[in-house]
Amino acid sequence: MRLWLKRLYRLYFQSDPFKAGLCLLAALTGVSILLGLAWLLGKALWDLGISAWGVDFLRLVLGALWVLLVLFGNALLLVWVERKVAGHMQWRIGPKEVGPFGLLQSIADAVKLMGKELVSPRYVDKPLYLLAPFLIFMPCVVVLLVIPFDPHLQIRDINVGIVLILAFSSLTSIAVFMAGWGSVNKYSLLGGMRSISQQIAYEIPMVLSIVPVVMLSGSLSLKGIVEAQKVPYLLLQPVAFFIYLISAVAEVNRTPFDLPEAESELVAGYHIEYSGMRFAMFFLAEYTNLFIVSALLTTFFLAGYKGPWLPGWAWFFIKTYLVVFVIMWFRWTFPRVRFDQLLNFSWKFLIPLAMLNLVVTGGVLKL
Amino acid sequence: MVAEGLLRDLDAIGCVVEEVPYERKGYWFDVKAQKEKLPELAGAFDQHGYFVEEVVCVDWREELELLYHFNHWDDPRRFSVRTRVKATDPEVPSIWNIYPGAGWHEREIHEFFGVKFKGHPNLSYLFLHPDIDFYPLRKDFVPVTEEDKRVLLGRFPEGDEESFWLNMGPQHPSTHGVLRLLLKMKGEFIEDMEPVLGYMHRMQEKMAEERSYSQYYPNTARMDYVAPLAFSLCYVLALERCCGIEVPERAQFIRLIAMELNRIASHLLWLGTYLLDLGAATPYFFAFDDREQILDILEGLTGSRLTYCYYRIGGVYEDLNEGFLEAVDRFIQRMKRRLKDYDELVTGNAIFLGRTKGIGVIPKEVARRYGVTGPNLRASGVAFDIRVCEPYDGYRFLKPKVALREEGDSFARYLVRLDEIRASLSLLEEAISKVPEGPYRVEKLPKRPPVGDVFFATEGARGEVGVYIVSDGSDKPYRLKWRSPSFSNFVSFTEIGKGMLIADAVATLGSLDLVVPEMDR
Amino acid sequence: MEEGGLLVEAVGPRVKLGVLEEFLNLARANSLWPMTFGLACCAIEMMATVAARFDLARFGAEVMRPSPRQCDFMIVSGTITKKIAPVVRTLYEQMASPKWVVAYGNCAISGGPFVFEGQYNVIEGVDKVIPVDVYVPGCPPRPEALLEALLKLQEKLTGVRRFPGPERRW
Amino acid sequence: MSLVLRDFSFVLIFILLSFLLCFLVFVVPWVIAPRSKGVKAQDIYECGVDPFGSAWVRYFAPFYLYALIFVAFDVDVLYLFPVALGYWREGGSDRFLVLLIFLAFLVFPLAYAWRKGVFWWRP
Repeated sequence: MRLWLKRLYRLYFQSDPFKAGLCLLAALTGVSILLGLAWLLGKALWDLGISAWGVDFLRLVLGALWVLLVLFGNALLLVWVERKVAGHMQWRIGPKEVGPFGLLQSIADAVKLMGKELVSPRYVDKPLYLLAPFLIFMPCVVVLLVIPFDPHLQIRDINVGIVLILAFSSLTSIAVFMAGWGSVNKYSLLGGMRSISQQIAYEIPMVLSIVPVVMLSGSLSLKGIVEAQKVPYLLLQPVAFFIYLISAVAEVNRTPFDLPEAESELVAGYHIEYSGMRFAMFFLAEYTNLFIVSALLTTFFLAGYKGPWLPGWAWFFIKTYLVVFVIMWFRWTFPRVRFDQLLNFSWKFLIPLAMLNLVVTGGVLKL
Repeated sequence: MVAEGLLRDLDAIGCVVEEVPYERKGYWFDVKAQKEKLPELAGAFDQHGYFVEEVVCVDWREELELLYHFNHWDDPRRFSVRTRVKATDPEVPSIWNIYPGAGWHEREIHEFFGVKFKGHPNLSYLFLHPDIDFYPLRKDFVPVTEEDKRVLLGRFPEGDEESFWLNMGPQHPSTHGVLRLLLKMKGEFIEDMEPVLGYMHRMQEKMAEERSYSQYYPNTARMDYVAPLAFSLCYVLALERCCGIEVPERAQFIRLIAMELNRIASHLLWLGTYLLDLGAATPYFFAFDDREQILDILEGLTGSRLTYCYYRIGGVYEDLNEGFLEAVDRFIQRMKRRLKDYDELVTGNAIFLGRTKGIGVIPKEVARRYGVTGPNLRASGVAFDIRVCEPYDGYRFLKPKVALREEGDSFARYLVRLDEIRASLSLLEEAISKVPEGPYRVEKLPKRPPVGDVFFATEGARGEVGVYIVSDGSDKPYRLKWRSPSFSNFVSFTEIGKGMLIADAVATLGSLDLVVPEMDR
Repeated sequence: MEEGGLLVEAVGPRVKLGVLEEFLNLARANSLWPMTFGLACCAIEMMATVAARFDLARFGAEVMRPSPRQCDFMIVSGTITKKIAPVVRTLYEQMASPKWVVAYGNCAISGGPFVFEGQYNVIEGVDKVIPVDVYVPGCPPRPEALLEALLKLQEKLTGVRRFPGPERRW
Repeated sequence: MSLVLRDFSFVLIFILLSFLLCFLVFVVPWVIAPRSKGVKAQDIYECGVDPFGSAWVRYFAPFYLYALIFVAFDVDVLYLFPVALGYWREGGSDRFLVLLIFLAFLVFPLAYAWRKGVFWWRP
């Protein structure tokens, strides 16, 4: 163990990109071999003809593993990508010294946060304060359940997938508000208030921009929507696409809509009193939500996993991370909007526009 | 001219007005008045459109002398109004209801000298820590009386049912240092505010009295550390004016070049941090990268990156180094290209416009009453620039173009600063082509300045930097008072900031370009 | 632990394993998040260190957290006056441990150029208020000095220096 | 057991899973993280100074107005899904009328709120 640590030291400090690359490659190979074995096992069991319950159980176990992989893998990757993207947009390099190309940076962050004290201030409302990180994390896990990563890689194709996603993702705003209110801090209170108004304001245009998609595809299941897309709906519904994109950025609280945590106004907003892993949960949820809204955008408008030559999941991830990159690009380019501008932009512009779009779509389809 | 009309009025009030040599004193008229006549006098100045530059108190042991410096935008001939009060029971009528800006200076004087201003609504602690139980700038040890302590501890903020008090600062990302604002919030709106300064009060004025003129000099750079050369220049020029030293032309040009470079660096830093306040991170990195180019040039010239100690009484420390002028020229060409980038990235951005246009408007009248100067004033449509109104040093040979906007909002302040960068660039271009040959400093300097007082004002990156020095003929200043532009600019925010959204307050506060240690001194 | 007459308590973890601690320290060293807290002149150099030319991000330390709960070390970048001292102390106490302090600049070390006979407002050194881990002299120190301070802090944590020091230069 | 129940048993299990995971993640720092004590360590953070009064205050009205119109809206918007589901393939052009009626229900509260000045912020 000590020896292994010594090796890790050397890897960190006398960073040898080649060796580290080899290590990474080995790790990736290991993971893919494991996944392949699991798939083989599943296939064998399927061939043996196990009962539907057995299949479901297997699905559940593998699904849980997959969700964990996506959750943590994505967060670790996105933290690194964001810092790198930000760095390169700002004429600097970004994380570089920790591991090859700074790849181990997010792992170092995660481990560090693990070993950080959990401060719970004296006057907080304990139940709300403690429950908020749980609640913010929960929707992320559940929503991943219905996302079709590949024709064969969807944990459960629930036939009301969209409704499920909408229901659970609005839980985020409740969690944020709980955090803001429970912290008994004025800044976090302002953050929580902002968050809840913002999320409800942008949920409506979001829903209204999905309705045309449902109209076109005639399905509420995400897989059904992807299957129904002969051409990406981006071409048929460009307005809905942009409304969804804007609302998505607002839903995940990112610049230019990062008002609940607006650093220069509210210091850190709703998570101001959270430290260590509790704060990390908000962080994790932010990046997972970023992934989820991008994945949904891909599913609804960019034909999900469909694409030539490459396998489905590859297309899915390429498209999703492209959207993620665009959202990051927004973040490092735009200033923050003001709060009343943000709300009024939704109520006075996006919602009427979405309605108009809906009417036009309905009219074109029927008349 | 305005001054003549005023002089007639002053005669009518019954004050003794004496015309003094501007070249030696830094002001034109010396007005002696009884303290009872102060409000009437201030009213006369107000009628003629004067603004208060600063209020100074000098302790003459038996008596305290209060000095009000008035100046006019269109007729920049400075009036110095003096009144004397007994040191044992110093009480003067306050002029805060005529000049609210002066009211803030009065608060400062009350804390440091114990002068009571009759009729002032709030004389509580602004700069000092409550533990300091004497008046620090008095020559003798004078403890704070019980009664005065009560006044100083003053008001304790109380919220009502609808509103709450929120501390913004001292540790807050957008107060740029350790400024503290107590905001009375009603939801997202600011109902009232109570600033608390003095977290960076570093006793600059007390220190000046303890150290000799040259020992104190390096600390001038540590006040406004973003554009330190303005303060250094002001100090140096004030002493030169006092001693009547004529500086070689080459030194004047070198000073001008360094000063303008520093001004650009300061505006760039402001640009970066302002956009950061508005939530855009990237311009910060761009602006800092350009600023580094300037720092490289200035480092070659002065030897340090930030707190320069380059100007000397009677010239500069070192002659221009090799390749300096070429480097400046390269920088000018580069910066011209970069300004286009900023225009593309920031100026046309719809969100940026939405955040700044029409936000934090400083009307001319408010600017006058609070003594706002610098780019903030020029954004309100007043072409008042010390470099042009009272040309000093190299600015006697080269006139900068005054950037001017009428709107007075945050966006106008942004545009004025960008225009000032442009103006400075063209000024630099002209200057580097005209640097004359010759000595870069005076060889023989007088040992100590003569008895008397002197005022000098320069145009810093934030506004009018002024220094008032009273010399008693020794090697230490008897009294030294800084006029800090940030302080006057900031106090105007206490008026325009009321009723704002907190986000607008951040946008306005950022656009005022405050440097806290300069306010606190 | 008694520090400069002021009580600062640090309690170790409930379970402490040597290897685990080393591993954690390794991670901590590589993800030191500073607090957004500028005091005076040195804060400008601190900002310059984060900016493009010096790029603190290379060591994973560019995540400036304004809330003390979420950051790992505090850069005291300026003079400590009587008025700001309790604030600095409160912020330090409110940081989640493990936490470190870098005294950046002469003012934070000893009061710097603002100490003179009869001074009434400057506290001569931040270590009279909170414990300090790394001192960086200079008025103001250059950005490179802050990078060096970061490396020193890492060295303090891991016992290994990232770059060869002057004695090991090849 | 019906398909719906089986679907949602997945959801339930995932919820439990997420809670478990969160819990685990919070236990680890409790065990291995050092702790600090101080006079003000447990106090509410407000820029490093003592806060005035509690943060639980009566908050100002515009936020609640937004919340109210949202309630009016959200329920209605969700009913759009059934309308949209079979919109294209089934039924005649009278479906368009249904859609319009639904949207009218949405437009009225918005127009009313707009007219009443809910979207106009003032102190």
